[in-house]
Amino acid sequence: MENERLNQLMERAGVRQYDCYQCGKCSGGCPMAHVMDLKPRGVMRCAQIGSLRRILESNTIWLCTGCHTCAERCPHDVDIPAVIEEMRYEAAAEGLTRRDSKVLNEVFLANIRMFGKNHEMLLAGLYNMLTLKPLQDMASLPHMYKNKLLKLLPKEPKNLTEIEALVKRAEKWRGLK
Amino acid sequence: MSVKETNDPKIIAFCCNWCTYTGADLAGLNRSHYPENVHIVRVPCSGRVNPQFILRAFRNGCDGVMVCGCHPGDCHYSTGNYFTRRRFTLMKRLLEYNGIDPGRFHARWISGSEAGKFRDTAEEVTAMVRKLGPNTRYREYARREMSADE
Amino acid sequence: MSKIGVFVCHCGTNIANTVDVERAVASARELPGVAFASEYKYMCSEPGQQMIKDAIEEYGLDRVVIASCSPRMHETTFRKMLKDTKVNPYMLEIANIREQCSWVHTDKAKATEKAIRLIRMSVAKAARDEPLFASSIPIEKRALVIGGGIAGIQAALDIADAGHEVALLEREPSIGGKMAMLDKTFPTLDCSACISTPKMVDAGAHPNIKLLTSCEVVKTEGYIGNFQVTIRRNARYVNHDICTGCGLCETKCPVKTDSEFNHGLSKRPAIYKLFPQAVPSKPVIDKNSCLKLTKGKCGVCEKVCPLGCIDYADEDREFTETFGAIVFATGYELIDWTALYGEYGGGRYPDMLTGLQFERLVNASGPTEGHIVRPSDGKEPKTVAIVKCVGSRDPKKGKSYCSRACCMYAAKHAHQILDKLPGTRVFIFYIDVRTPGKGYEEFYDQTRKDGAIYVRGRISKIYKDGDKLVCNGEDTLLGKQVKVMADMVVLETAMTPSSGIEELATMFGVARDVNDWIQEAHPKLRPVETQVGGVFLAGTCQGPRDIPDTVAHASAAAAKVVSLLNKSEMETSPMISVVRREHCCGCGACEKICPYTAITLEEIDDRVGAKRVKRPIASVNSGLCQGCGACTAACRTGAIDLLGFRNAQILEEVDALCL
Amino acid sequence: MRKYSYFPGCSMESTAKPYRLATEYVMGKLGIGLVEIEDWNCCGATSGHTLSEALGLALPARSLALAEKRNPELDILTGCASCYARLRLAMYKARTDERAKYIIEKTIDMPYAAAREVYNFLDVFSLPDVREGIAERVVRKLTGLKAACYYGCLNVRPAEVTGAPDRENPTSMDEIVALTGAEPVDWAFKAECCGAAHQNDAASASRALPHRILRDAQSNGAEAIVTACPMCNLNLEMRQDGYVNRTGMDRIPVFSLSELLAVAMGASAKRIALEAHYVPSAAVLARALRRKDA
Repeated sequence: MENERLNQLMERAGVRQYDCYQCGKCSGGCPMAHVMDLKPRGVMRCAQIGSLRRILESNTIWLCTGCHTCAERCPHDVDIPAVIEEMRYEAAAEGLTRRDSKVLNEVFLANIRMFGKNHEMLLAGLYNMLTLKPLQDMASLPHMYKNKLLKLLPKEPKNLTEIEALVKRAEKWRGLK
Repeated sequence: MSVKETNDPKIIAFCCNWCTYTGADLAGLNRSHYPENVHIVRVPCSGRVNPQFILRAFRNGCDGVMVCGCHPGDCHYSTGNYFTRRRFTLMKRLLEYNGIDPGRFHARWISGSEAGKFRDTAEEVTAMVRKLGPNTRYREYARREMSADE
Repeated sequence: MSKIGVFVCHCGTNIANTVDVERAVASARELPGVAFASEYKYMCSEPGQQMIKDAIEEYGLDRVVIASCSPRMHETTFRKMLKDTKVNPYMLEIANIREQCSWVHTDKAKATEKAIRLIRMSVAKAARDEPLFASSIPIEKRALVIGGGIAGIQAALDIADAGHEVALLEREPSIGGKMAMLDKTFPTLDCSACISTPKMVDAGAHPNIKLLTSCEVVKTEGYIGNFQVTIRRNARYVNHDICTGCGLCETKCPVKTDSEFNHGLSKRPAIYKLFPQAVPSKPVIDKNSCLKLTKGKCGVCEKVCPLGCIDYADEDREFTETFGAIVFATGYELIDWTALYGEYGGGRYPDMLTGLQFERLVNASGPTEGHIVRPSDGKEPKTVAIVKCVGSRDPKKGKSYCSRACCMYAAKHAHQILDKLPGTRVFIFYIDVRTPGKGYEEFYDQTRKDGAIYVRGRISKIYKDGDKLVCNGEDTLLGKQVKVMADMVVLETAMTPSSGIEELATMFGVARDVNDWIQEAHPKLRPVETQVGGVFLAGTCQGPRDIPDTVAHASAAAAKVVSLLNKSEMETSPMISVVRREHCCGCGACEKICPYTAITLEEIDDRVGAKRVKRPIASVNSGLCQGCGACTAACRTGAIDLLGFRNAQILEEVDALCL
Repeated sequence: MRKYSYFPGCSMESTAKPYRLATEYVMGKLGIGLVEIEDWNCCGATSGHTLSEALGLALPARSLALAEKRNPELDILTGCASCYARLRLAMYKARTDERAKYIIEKTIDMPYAAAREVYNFLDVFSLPDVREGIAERVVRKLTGLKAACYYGCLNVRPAEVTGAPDRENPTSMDEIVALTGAEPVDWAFKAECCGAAHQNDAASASRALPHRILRDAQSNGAEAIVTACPMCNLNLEMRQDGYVNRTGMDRIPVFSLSELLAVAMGASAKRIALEAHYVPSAAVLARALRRKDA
């Protein structure tokens, strides 16, 4: 059951887990591996031994920056970022989204729906409020204000209803939770 | 003279001398049993098998044809069986076009050590060909030609 | 009408128990063309053979069908028997009614029917048999060994010791190959030069061995027993007939260029010996760096040479010689990792060495006299990282295969560092440790115990930080990232086939595998032969291997060469392809399909009506054709046919079955 | 005259003011026309594809489809590595993956043929004639300015999407920078990830990323870092307080390739709002402008 689901996810990612021979080159070069509880190699290992749960519950899938260093260097051309992406959608569907990532994503989505664009400081501000980290990066505010780097609202696209419809339609497909 | 009306098919197997023929000999040495329907013609290499041989067999009322050789990459003559492979993918289509069920024709790779595989293949092909019934497609034609010969 | 004799064997009870032999004989008598049919308990026995001979005499038989065991058992026996009779040995067919009938069937009636059909098929084929005559080709009793590394030297010495002449060809100015560069050899740690230089000297002095250094093969024709090989001797600009190898010229030459023998770790003059123990021990001029040859000025070597050996007018010379056998001993090269591994700096950092560079560094006769120091600043390293599988086991960037020797020489390198610089920290990054060989695991074990730190994980990135080389990787056994600040990094890089192997292989019609190594005739049973008769393999041209395996492989190749050269002529199978010229349209399909380059298109004079024309037709070289028959299936007009297995013969068999 | 459908990206409209001004200046000088895609929207980086595959593909594809509809003859250009990665992935997927193309077109409710290419500034500046144009228009040499060219991960990876020839040690920006008289330094973190994507939601974990990059640049003698992405630029600049505290190194100016080119082509610091940078860069640039060829 669990195995079938795992295999389905791997197939969607277009990766055969047994291509990996566990050399660790991915994890040695991963810029975020120092904080991951499961290294990229560990993700592949868990996929090999059928431990889907460990992958879904890992912080790895939320901390990956998508820089593709692992895939670039993999001797067997294993597309680990694709695996991580699939696992992320699956984890989200199960309600396993890491808290901070969830908040950021929600703020982001609200941003997009409101403006069609992403307003960096609005994003950061809202995020800080919701995660009770009011001071994160706020030291830069005076500088930004002084240099007029913060327009309070971004230029709106003309067709916000279209963006809203797009987001709605995207929800039809798997993964948007 | 005529092709016999029976459901005891005649199957001809072109086997390369180095792999499959040896494998069939080994099947004998092991006293593995397979149907009497399979008759082996020894050829130096599966690449020697001219499509003409197969067409002739079917025209004459042969019920099944096998071409067997070394595994790809193991050919005694290094590359012969690659040609076999390509040639006989086309062969299947040609047969179909001529109204011969492609299930009557089988190309298989059997090495000198695979006596068991030879036995299994012989059984499998015989069963399949038996199911398809006698090959009567060219019977009239063959009969006419043969009586003309006489 | 042919007069066929059919002889059915009981094989004791082996056949007779399942096949009604008498019925089979009776039915054979009815077949067209059969003049006589009989049976016997053991056809292969002395009286059995006599019975056949008598029948041939008595009934004037001109061809024979024997229904017995597999032709793989006794075809040669019966052919030999026929040699003493009026029947040509190839006018023989064997119906396999034991392995393919009596042994695999149980129903006697059905088995007998099948035996009758099999005999009918053989009789039909035999009716179309024609006399064939094995021809023999004379064998030139000389061997050419291509490549003067340890494989070539060993093969040449073995062949020469057996009493045959050998030409040992090497494109560098000296024989010795890679082994001459090595410092110590695993697992015994004996000095490589101490065991290889005596062999080089033996090869140089052997009365049966002719050294062809600075030489390359440019063309070859012919086949087993008679290869005509055209060889180019590249200009040396030094007359080796009078040069005594005093070395004065080398000391006076003003040019300094990278030493290829030391892999760029030191400089050499333009007139140089490859290395001090070179064989022949005489210098050559490198035309690409010599001032006289490039710019027309200098000429110092000519002035200082006491014997007047220098000849700036020397030119490349070609000559053709005949050889009965060829040995490929072309060896390997290390993969150019700098082009492939940007994450390791792509060759930007001087303190990153390949395994062979490290060998020169640690070698007492090397550029530092064996002191392990950093090329950048001459300091002794305190921390060394050894990285295995660089270019090996990496299908994406390098080669998919394992280079076989690296695990062991990595351990050796670690041992040498720990031995010469006690207290140094040595990290070996590995994926697997492979030590299949006598004393190998023990050596690895000792290296570990001596303090080499094995870290399981492939290094992801190497970059420079200050004067350290930072190696980022994962300790996969811990599941933690590791960062080693190394002073020196040794990359144990993949072996790849020598440059030029493609041209050489194509010249001789020898196949290469997917990785360009030369393909052996059979991976298990014919490891030193190629599928081209008379061309043999020694050492790493066939695939990565270490010195013991290389030497064993070379001696095996030599044994094959000797057994070939011991014959004065060779019988060739007459069952080869023939062309019916008038049917050949010259399309060349057979030429393309032939795996032995045995077919060439040759132009003939022909007539079309009254007009004289020239047109190409296929022509088969009987020395090269191995009788596979691939050409016959490719031929559109049916002009090419295989003797012994003619189209008509096989069709007769088919018809006989379907009767 | 070269002309592109231009996707500025959200940063260009706010924090990346000097980048925007410099880009306008340089493109003007080079005669490269930028036709801003009408009604473009956020490319979705990086939450878009974190949320769902469909959203991750559809957000960039909408802008691309609009661009192709309005100006079917123009390729698309963007100056942000994140936008480039998302736009180019949408293009690549629409071309190579029928399922993805189906999802895209259903979600944006428009046809998207992916007929035009998506380029970044490095691609355009590296074109032979544009490079010649840059060389001709350099009026002030930035002699001896030791610059570490930072490409970022998304301008070069993944290889099959970007087609970048060298993903470990790219050189295209170095070659452009050298045209201004500046000296690109040899360093090892040209294409390492700066972690901009997680500076909000995994702040403490991802701080090490920009710090490593800054450190390697400085220890290889760089006086400034040149970027090809507003996100990278902001991230490398904003994290320098922590960096200085942690390593004891000095601050290092970070500015975009457009700014470097603009200065060399004669733009004043004011014209391109260089003062808007967190780490003052005017001094380093001025020093280079004063330096005579040694």
